[in-house]
Amino acid sequence: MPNPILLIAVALGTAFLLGLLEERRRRLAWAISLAALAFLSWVPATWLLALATGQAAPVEILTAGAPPPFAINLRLGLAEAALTLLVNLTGLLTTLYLKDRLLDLGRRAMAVLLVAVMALDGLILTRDLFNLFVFVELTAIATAGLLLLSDDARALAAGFKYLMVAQFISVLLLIGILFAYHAGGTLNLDGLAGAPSVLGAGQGWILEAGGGFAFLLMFVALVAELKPFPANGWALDIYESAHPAFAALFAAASGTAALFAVDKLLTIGGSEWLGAATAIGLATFLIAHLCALPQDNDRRLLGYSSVAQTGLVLVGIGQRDLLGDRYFFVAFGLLAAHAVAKAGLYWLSGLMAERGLSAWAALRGQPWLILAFASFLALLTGLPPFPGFYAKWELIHHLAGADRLAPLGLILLGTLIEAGYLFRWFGYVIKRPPPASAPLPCPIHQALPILVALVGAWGLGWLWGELSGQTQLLLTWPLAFALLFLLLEWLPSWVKNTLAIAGLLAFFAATYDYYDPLRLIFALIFLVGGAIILLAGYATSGQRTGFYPSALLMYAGLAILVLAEDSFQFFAAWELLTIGSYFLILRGQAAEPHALSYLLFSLGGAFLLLTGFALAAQGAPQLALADLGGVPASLSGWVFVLLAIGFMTKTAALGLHVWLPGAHAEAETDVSPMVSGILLKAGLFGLFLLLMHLGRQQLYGIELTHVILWIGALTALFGNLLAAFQEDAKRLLAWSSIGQMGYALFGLALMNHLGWLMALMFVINHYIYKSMLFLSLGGVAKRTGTRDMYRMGGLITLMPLSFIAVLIGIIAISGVPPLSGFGGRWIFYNAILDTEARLPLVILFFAGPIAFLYLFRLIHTVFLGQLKDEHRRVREAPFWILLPQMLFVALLIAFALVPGVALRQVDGYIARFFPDGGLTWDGLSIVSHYGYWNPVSIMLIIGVIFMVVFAWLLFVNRRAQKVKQFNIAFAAERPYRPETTHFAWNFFAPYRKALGFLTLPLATRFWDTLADLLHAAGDLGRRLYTGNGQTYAFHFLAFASGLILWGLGVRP
Amino acid sequence: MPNLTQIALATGFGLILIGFYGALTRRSLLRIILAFTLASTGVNVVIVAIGYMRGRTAPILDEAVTTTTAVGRIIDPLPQALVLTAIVIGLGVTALMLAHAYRLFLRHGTLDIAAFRELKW
Amino acid sequence: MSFDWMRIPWSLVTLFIVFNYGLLLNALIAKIAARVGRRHGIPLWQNYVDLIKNYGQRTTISHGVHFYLGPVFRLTGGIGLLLFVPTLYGSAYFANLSFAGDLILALYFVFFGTLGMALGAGESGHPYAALGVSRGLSQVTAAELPFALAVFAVALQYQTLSVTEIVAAQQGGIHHWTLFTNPLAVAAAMLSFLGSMMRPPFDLVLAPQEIPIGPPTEYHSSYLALLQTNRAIFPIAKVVIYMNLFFGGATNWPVFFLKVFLITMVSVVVGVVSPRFRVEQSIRWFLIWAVPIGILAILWV
Amino acid sequence: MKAELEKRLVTGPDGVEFEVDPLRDYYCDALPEVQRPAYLRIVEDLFNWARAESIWILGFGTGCGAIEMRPLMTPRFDAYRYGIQWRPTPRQANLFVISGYLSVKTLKRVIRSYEQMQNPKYVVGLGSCTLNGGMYFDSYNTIKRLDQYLPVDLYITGCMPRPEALLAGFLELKKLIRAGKAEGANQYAANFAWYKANQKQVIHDWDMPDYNW
Repeated sequence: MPNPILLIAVALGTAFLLGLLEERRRRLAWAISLAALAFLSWVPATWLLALATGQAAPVEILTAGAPPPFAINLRLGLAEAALTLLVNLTGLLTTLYLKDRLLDLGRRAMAVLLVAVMALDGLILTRDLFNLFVFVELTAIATAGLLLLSDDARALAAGFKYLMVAQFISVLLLIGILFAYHAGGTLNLDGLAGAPSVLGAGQGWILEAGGGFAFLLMFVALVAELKPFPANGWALDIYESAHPAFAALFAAASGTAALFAVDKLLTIGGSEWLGAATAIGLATFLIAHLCALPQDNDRRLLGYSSVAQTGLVLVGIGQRDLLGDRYFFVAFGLLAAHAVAKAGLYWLSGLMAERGLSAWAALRGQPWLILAFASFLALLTGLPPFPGFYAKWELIHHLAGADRLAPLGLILLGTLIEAGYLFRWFGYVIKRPPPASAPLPCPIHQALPILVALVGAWGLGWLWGELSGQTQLLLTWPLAFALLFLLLEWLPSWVKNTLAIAGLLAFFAATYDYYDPLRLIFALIFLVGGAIILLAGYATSGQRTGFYPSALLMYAGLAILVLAEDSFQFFAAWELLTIGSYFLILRGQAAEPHALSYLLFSLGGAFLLLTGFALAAQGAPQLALADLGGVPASLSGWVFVLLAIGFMTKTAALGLHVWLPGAHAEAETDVSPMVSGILLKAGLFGLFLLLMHLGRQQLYGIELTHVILWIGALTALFGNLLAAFQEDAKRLLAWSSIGQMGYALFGLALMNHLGWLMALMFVINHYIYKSMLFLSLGGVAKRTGTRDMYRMGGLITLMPLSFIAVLIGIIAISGVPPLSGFGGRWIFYNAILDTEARLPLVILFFAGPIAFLYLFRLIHTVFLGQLKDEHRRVREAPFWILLPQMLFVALLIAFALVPGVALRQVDGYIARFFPDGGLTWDGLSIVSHYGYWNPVSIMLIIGVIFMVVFAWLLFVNRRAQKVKQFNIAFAAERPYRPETTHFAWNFFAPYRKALGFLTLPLATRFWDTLADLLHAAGDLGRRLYTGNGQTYAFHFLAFASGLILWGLGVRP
Repeated sequence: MPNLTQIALATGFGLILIGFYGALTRRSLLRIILAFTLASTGVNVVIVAIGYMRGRTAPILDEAVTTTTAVGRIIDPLPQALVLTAIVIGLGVTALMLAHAYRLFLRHGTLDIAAFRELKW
Repeated sequence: MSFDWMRIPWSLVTLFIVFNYGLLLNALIAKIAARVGRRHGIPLWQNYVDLIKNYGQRTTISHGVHFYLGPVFRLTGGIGLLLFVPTLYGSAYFANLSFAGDLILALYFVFFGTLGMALGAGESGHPYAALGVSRGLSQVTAAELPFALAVFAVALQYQTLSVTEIVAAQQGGIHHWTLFTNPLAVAAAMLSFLGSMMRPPFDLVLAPQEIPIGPPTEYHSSYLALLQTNRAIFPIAKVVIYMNLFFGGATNWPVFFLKVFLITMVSVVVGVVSPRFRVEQSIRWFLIWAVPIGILAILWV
Repeated sequence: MKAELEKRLVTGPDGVEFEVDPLRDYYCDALPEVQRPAYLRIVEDLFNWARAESIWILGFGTGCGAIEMRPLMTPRFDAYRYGIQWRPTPRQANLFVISGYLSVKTLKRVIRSYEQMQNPKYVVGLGSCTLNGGMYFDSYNTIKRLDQYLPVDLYITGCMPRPEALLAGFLELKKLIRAGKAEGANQYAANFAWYKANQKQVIHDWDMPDYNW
């Protein structure tokens, strides 16, 4: 095993060796420094492997041969090995990235780079305070020097501001160290920490005269290195102006080293300083994210993000007493995620010509860069399967266990804001027009670091999966299958489509016997239903890059969701399907803002779920879903509320519904049915589990299921009402989905046997007819080129199959007898006879007939009425879009005839929770406690009567003269033009006069003002950094004196 | 009569405060750099003052102070060593600040710190 | 499945009786309305004549498949509604095909005919047809609400959804009728009844002067004949539901004819003397007057 | 020809460009055929009886006679007694009453409405203006003999006959219908070309298909 001192020696040696080379042998100098850095990375790698596998123990390196108090000792434990590996690897890749720049500047720049890396390694390894000070100063000098690498002239000013603050830090640190030495008798960290060291100095040094004050000074100085709020103006200027490669090194490497320095310091400080560290970390985390919202310069935005992430790691460090042995897993998880992501993003930024966020749209030239960009963003926001996700899961659970709810809430709020501006940026990259400049230059020496970062990200994801003790997400079948498609992007789309459908069906067949009847229905809809909708994928030609990985990511999430046993699997699946569906929706033409609002609502809901599960788990790493009911009464009310709101964001209950119309309407033709028909059911599945285990809950005396009852009823009313006033066909369907989900929510909240059966009936029905309608209208929109209903009309003759699909769909939705919609209504009526909550029923009865309004409007304005000139040559929708529709028609009719097939087992299953009030299935008729219903005979009778009357009309009216669209009785001699004769625009004008006041967009206004407030806060916050070096210095002193005053208050 | 250590500490801290005051109020870069050198000198004085013990001599082992008797006769050698490194580092940082100030003056033609405010918000 | 085939001929008999009774009833009501306007009014058999004339028309035109099927849906809706509800209580012959479904089936089957007709009218391409349908649907949403509340109140009161059981519970004297046991529900139902019978206060859908006759503008000869057949059956079928739910049902035909006539007269009496509401006025009227009574009916049970 | 009726080139949503000819694409250009009465004599008599007993007049008043037709539906004359009632759409109307002078411009609309009525349909001319032009015999813009342009079944004389005369006229029409002699529609279909020639001779801006279904 190589002696760890080589880390310092080789770096320094090479730095001086470069001096010997002539000036012109630059390429050789660069090669030597690369080799040195490679060796420097190899050393900690071998140590890390050995330490991790237990073959070696942490080693002390005694410089000058004497034990600590008389000489400086360096330590190489597991933490130090990992951190030095991270630092040296970043250094290596940065040097590789800076090839051109270094070859211009010559060997002196390389030497400074090597010294910087050596200083950071030293900072990590040293156990001696003054040595710490020396390495801090070395880092400062190296950083100021390396800033000049940048070709941005403003880097000079940034460097000077940095040096000013560095001087302040060095003064405070030096005095702190001296007084610590004066009080503690030794400069060695272990000695001061009271660890049984040679001198045996007790823990009491801090109580010595000046010891506490000394520690305080050191604490202030080292925390200032971590760019805390408000003293981080200088850091942001460095991030904005420095060369992106150096910014990567600065963010990843020096951030890491500084954090570990603070961590070492806190070991000797006692636990009351942890609270201070957490507070500073949280403040920095939140305010930096807020200030990042209004940013448009990519590097400054990344600067704010890295400042915030460092704050988050500081919070992790602050919670070390709480985390115990999981501390290293959490802290290093957050740190590694931040370091790899930030380095990768800065390297990407190096490729960009302009600094605007939408300039990154040039990434679209290289699909693998898009994957890298997305991975880094997911890494930062802590989405599965990356380390941040596991780390945050542990952190939140420990915080919830110790009842520290404020930091928990603030962390999640900050992460949500971060997800907001990062994925807004991702939306720009995918959707905004790329800048006019040349396509992205991506030479090998700049592509390699990004590739290594990407591989590192996924590697860390896999590693953290192993270490987490939870299920290793990357090895679960669905997710692995989805990621496989990342590699198959070069295949034509029909091959991938076949593969995807086969995969879904195979997974369903394989896991068939794991499902209980309830989960079987949801699995059927998620997997087999998904496969049917994927059939529509054959209609698109070409490669369709990006569609299949995101679609299968969503289906993977859904597949794991149904099979989840414990809260971790459930939550991981929830986030996977959120991300997958976000990428899917984002593919829509004008879907960017809507996809973002969808993601933010879903992630907000997901974080509520996370808090709910954490509270329920009470400190345990995860909670089996089965014993969700075992939560103590004091907590169960809050757990119910949190989980319920989380699930209701996914089913777009009233107030949380603003994302749905845009997201479902703007998505692509075959994405809308997936998102609307399948994804909404994930929320319902969650609610089923919640109500199944937690049942009726009280909070401050309010019956929570009663509240959901009201929410369901109101959602049904407003969903249907607003659907009637939409001009865009797909928005009408989206609003209709909100209404239908309101019905399902109502059914669930009835908390009786038939209520749940009704909800399930709605789940199945809604999937079938909503997917069918979205597909058919997508086909119509594809053929007619518009989604506005008043522009279409008279398409029944040209698109008969689409008409049939829509006709069957609206008959089913409206609940008119022959089809399965009536079954849902019949069970609904029987269910409400059992409950005592009567008032919400009035709203639901009112919502029922309103469904007719938008249904008739949909089919009349699109298929009936006057055919427009430009649509006279419109062809029928593509075959592959029609096939799923016809399948759904068959399914609907079959489900209408024999609902027993789907509902009988589930009826028995629900009997376990609500024994009385079930249905009895004798023969073909279904009998409930109140009434009976015989679907087959209804269909038969209606069919017979219809045939008889039809035959009678045929007999009486054989030779009807087929006429065309203007052969109508028209008082003004003849109709003017088809557009003026087609009654479609503002179809329910009188209805709007009567009930228009109900359609005021209150919820949308509320959420918009909230977003504007956040932006205003961000804009106000960032005004703090005026750019004047002296102001930054003043901020630092204000921060230092504030902390010192606080410190004096704390010391007993 | 305050003893020598207190005087030294007082002057050290005084110099540090003067340095900070100068750095915060003066607009010219050179004056700021000068203020910082004052502060670091102050720190060095404090370092040396910390190690001082009454009635003891400098920690130089020569024929007057042999290795055996050194323990009783010399003051605490550690701060003496540290101050050397501190001075060297102070020199390095000051040199770098001067280089930055010079390049800034070449580019902007002014030494007023308020002039370099392109990087803000 | 145990289905005694004798039900079909007997239900055809019911259909025949109700059809003729419907035609005569409509003519009688038209004559009453005329006499209110001091006119002599149409002869009682006039509906028959109009029917035969329309069936006898030699030429028809068609705007498309669904236009052709519009009246078929409408008439199927009318006949179906009649047959799904037992006309006479207690008689094995005239229980029609009520085995297939209960009150909910009848409630929702009303919309079957409306939907089919609306689509047919829509395909005619005539803007007035679509305008009429949009007005009709808007009005129906408000008009149906009190009726739904009343039905729910009755279902709660008798703890059943099967029509025969509801009627059975109301036998034995007039004081057992829902009219007296649950007056609020009956009040709400009768207000909603006014809205659904296409008579003046709420007949904006077929407003003759404004939009020729609303949805059936483009229908003529045999289509119109089908619609006229339906107009004879459909109102009676709806009245039968009201009768069974609120007025104790009928055990024999004379009682049936009397009760149906009296219930229909309620809407006639109101209709003859009142002007026509605009759609938003009728919606507000229902929501302000009829719905509170319905809500009270539910809460009161 | 009006702008909206001219042929025009239109590009469909998929970029395909094609020509739209309103007269051909918006209107059905089939010609009417003669409709044979029902096979059995008895059935035709029944239908004729029903047609006689239920005459639905098209709400289309031309000239000064229209004012005479309104009182028919009032209590004093009450045409409902005879099964006569107004129908707002030509589709459902059987009887077209030309109630007075018929300007050429109105003739164009009358022809459209008449052709939208279903076979069998009857035309009754009121007053002398429909017989021989009446007092507008030398007017430049009225037509002089109605039956050159439409098959007329019955004339009711009087320079505007009073409602009683109208009722008498309708009773007379009932007899004609019951006798089966009111086959104006078939007559129109039989010598359709002749009628159309007369009409086109008078109506100069003829921008509609030959037979308006």
